[in-house]
Amino acid sequence: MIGSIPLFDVLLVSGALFSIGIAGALLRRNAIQIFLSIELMMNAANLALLGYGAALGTHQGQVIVFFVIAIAAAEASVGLAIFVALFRHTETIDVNKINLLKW
Amino acid sequence: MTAVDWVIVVLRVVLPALILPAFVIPLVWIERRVAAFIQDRPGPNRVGPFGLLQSPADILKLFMKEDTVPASADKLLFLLAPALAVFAALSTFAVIPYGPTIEVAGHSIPMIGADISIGLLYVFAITGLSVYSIVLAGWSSNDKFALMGGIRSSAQIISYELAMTTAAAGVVLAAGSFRLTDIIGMQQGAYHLLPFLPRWNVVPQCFGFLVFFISAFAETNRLPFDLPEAEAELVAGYHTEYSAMRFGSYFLAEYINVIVASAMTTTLYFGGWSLPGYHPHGILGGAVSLCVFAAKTAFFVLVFIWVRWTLPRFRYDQLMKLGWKALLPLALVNLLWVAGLEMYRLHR
Amino acid sequence: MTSSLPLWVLPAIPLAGFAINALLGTRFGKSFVTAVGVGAAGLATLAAYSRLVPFVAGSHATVVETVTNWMTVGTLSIDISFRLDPLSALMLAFVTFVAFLIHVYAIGYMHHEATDAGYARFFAYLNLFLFAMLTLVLAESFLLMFVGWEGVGLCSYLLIGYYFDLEDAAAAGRKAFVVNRIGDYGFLLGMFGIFAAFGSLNYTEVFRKAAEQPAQFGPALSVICLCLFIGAMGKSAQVPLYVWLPDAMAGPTPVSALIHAATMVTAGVYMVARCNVLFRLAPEVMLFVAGIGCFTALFAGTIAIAQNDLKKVLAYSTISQLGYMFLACGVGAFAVGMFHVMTHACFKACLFLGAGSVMHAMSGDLDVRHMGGLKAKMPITYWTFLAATLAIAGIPPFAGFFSKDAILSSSFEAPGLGRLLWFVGLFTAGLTAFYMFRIVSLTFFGEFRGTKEQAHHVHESPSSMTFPLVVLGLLSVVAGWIGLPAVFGEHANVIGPFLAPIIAPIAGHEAAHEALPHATEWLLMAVSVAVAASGLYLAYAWYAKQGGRTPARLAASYPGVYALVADKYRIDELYDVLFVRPLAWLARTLWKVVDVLIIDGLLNAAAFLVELTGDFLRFLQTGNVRNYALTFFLGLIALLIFVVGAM
Amino acid sequence: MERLIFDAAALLAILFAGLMIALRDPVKSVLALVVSFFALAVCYVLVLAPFIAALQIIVYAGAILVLFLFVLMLLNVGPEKPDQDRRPIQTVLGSLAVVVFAGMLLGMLRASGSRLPALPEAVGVDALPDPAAIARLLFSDYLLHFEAVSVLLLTALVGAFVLARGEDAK
Repeated sequence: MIGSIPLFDVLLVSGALFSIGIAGALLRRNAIQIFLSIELMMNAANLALLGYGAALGTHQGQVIVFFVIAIAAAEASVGLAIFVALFRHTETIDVNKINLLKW
Repeated sequence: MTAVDWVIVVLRVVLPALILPAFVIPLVWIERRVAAFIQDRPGPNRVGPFGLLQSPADILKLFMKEDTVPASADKLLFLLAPALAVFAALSTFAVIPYGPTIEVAGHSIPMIGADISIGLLYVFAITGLSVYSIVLAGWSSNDKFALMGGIRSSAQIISYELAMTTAAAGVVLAAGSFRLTDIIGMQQGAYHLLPFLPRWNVVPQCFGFLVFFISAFAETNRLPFDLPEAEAELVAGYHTEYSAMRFGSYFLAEYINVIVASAMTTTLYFGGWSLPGYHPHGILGGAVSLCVFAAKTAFFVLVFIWVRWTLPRFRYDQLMKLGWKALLPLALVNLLWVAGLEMYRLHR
Repeated sequence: MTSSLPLWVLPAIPLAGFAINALLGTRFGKSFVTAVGVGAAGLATLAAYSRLVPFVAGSHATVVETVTNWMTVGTLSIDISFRLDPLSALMLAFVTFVAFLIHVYAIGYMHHEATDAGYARFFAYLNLFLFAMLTLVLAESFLLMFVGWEGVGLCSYLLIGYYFDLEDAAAAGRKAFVVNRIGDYGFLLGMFGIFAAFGSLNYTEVFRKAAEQPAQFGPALSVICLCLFIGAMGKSAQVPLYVWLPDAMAGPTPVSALIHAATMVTAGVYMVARCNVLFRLAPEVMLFVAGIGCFTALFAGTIAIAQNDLKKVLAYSTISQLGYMFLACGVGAFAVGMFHVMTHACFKACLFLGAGSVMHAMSGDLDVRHMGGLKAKMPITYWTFLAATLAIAGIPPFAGFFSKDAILSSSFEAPGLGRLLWFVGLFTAGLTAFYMFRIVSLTFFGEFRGTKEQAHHVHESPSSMTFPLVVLGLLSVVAGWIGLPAVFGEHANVIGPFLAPIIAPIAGHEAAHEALPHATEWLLMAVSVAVAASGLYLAYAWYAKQGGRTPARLAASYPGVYALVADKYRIDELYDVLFVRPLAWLARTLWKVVDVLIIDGLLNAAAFLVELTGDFLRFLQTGNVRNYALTFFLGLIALLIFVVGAM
Repeated sequence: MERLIFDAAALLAILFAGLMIALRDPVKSVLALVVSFFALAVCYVLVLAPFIAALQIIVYAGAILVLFLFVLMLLNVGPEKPDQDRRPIQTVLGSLAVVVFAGMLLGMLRASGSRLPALPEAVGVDALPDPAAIARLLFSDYLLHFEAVSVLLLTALVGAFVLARGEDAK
């Protein structure tokens, strides 16, 4: 049997995942891991959207998540291409070392 | 839910998972015999009658061999990868219907693991996961051949998944559902214009079928697309470092994948368990349907074997070219064609 | 209602001609340009007459044809609509005809134009002018008239500056444009006033309201009329806005004939006549109009006496004649004014074309002191020029006599200052005869005074130039016969009754008009003929017989007066000191102080401030993405706290 | 039982998400995220979004994260090494901010906990919602968005190609 989860639980999980994602994005130095953290944050948001959608009895939440996933795919492809290009130049993806664009 | 219901559910789900690996044993024997026949030699014929016991003997051997783990390998992942391969291969079968819903002693038993609304998507999702087992095997071995095999494999699977999904989208479009029972349901009967033809999807979507079937070869890493384990270039590809039953797991997974791919082809394009003009009833009907399904699947498994021992291996760039420049466009054309047919059907 | 040509076609034809010549003219050579340009003018003329003939033969009822709605803004709704009534019919008749003749004339005159591009440009402008003029004449609303009004101004500017590589011509074009702007400003203000007062810009509605309730608008009407008249002063070159017209002679002669003599400059008179209902309700403005007209006539006439440039003399004479027309309007004789507009168009166009013919023969030289004795070499030019001169001088039975006499007798009848105006007008008529015959004598009689090459070169003009001359010369003789004075019989005057409907009756302003006794009228005619004849004789005697000794002696004995008149009373210099220099000084000051010092200074100061701030703030840009992410997230938290706190 | 499955899956997701940010080796980080996403997909099914769950696995686990792995293997990026450039302010401030944020989220959730609606009644496995309803929404109300996303994907495709091709491959 499927369903009848309290929305509170769903949002709690979503919030926890989002916080973890933020922690990763702020504290990691590896660009790939920062990127992964951002993906995680998106998924946390997706979970919340799905939870609300189910609670409100509409499909709109799923539609939004559908778009989020599509956009995440586009973002990932371009982002990774950037990393590849960056790595070719600097031989590193440590964001602490990539700071050419400053004053 | 009564105890009987629970038993039925367990049987529905567990039986295929248990039987499927068992089928691999004769399958290996068949493959070797067929290969020998094609190459005009006897093949395994010493162990047991017609060499039938050759495969069990091999498996026994694999179980008893030393299980080595390379010193520089990533232990956890190295051990995890083959298990993942078998898991992915087995769990695909959960949504494939192998017979109609039959009525037995007041219980309605659908002959399918789980009839879910996103059946086809589930299959693709699990197939997608199988790429991890290969990539992980390649990476965790810490071996250049294994790594190259893994990378090749991930590129190949991602590329062909696209063509495969697009081809299958034609079926989804025609059926209006991801549910595999619906897809079989729409293939009952015959065409209005061509009453001698069963209403199988292969008729209007022969190109879609072609693309799907060819992509299935690539997805299962079978010849002529077995580049991830091309022995002339990469020793044994991603499973170079594996031995004993871990190697056997990949072996097992490959054959299960062949069966699953054949079953999927049957379901999507050849009406699954259904036989034109036959309406199954009761236990007998279920058994007949199951046999029909097994026969159709077996046919495609044989085609897999036949192709493997007939065609040479592609070069890597040829493989990519075929996937992106021939199959994907063909699948798109097929999709457009099906869309046109549906429009026609709706407006008639 | 027969399916006659819609009115909008009339301006559309030359517009199409303009478009074709402007876009394609340079590509297909002169013969193509000629065919399109002259063809468009000819077609427009034919189209105009196809409407005019049934109109004149018929009931003369006003026709208003609406093409489409132009704009609707609040209560202001303007249609693109055209109007055919006796007034616009009269204008239409001679505008199209004269324009066509001058197009024909221009074929020969512009033939030596060096480049195809210049030739095409010339004919394109001429067609554009015709379009604008027809729009002006046929418009049913003040706004549409303003479109034509500005259009003719633009074409005037473009054509005066046709030889734009000459400093003089370019400057003259600018001057014409700027001076006209002053007038146009007046017209615009007048238009605003009309909209404010009547809530509409359509003739029909405005004039109806004004005629029905004259008392309601009172002093506002005076202001409106004054503004409108300022517009007319600019366009029709009245004192003090006349200065551009003599300079405008820098343009090609057909342009001078068409735009600066026959048609455009009379637009002011047309407009005043069109608004006669409004003007008649503002008697003080009427007096002003008459005064300005009369003064301009005299003033320009005196200048003309001392000029040696053939076209300049004609230009001042045009200003002078325009003064006559305003005089007529000012004393309430709008029909007479329009009559003079028409006759003037014929003989002044003829004079200009004749001058162009002479100029053509003299290789571009226009100084009458270099001419003389051209009568024998250019017979057609001579005879037509003479006919037009007699017409402008007011010798019966030539066209100018009837219209000018009508103006003089109208002013004689007028109450108040009428007699004074009559006297000044009479004196000016004498002046006109004198200076016109002066140039005839200097040009055509006596010995040739130019160089050998010129003497050798002098020849009659080609037929494309002489044909319009002959036609206009004939018209200079007969055009006046449609407006014979009452003494020739009850129905001798055709033009007066024809134009009568446009002088709409005004409630409470019954025209208590008594015709002059026939004897008085005869007397007036005799006086004016005598004055004109004496002017003629004096000029002939002094310049043709004596060879200019007496005038030279007079000039020598009063050098100051002569120099003042010859220098056109130094009005240009006066304007320069009064307006141009202060304005230039103001502009330069604004540029140096306000623009460079204040505005640019503020801008630079702001930029410097930004740069300074940036110099400090840029250290926030560490180049480290993680810092940015942290900052962003801290901001998010702050926002969250703010939102939650608000809830 | 569904509560049990949800709690287990959620716990797994959170656990492996934490692992993802804790691991120094990016490859293992990606794998931890795969597990986390897989567990999340189970959660999606339990909040009645099986279609999205399948998408989650096909697109995220099956494509995006494979792409990550692929890039990592291609670049052969090793584990993160301890850095001399420690940047303590960034670390401390960041940790603090995360704690504050998580606390605020928790507070807000608890404050509105009683007013949150419950998800609809449980359904059987065979009666999961049909994705056709989503398709109908996508191709009617959200058609423009759908097309825009298509164009975005195409643009990303070209962009990724151009970026990754490098200068030498002209």
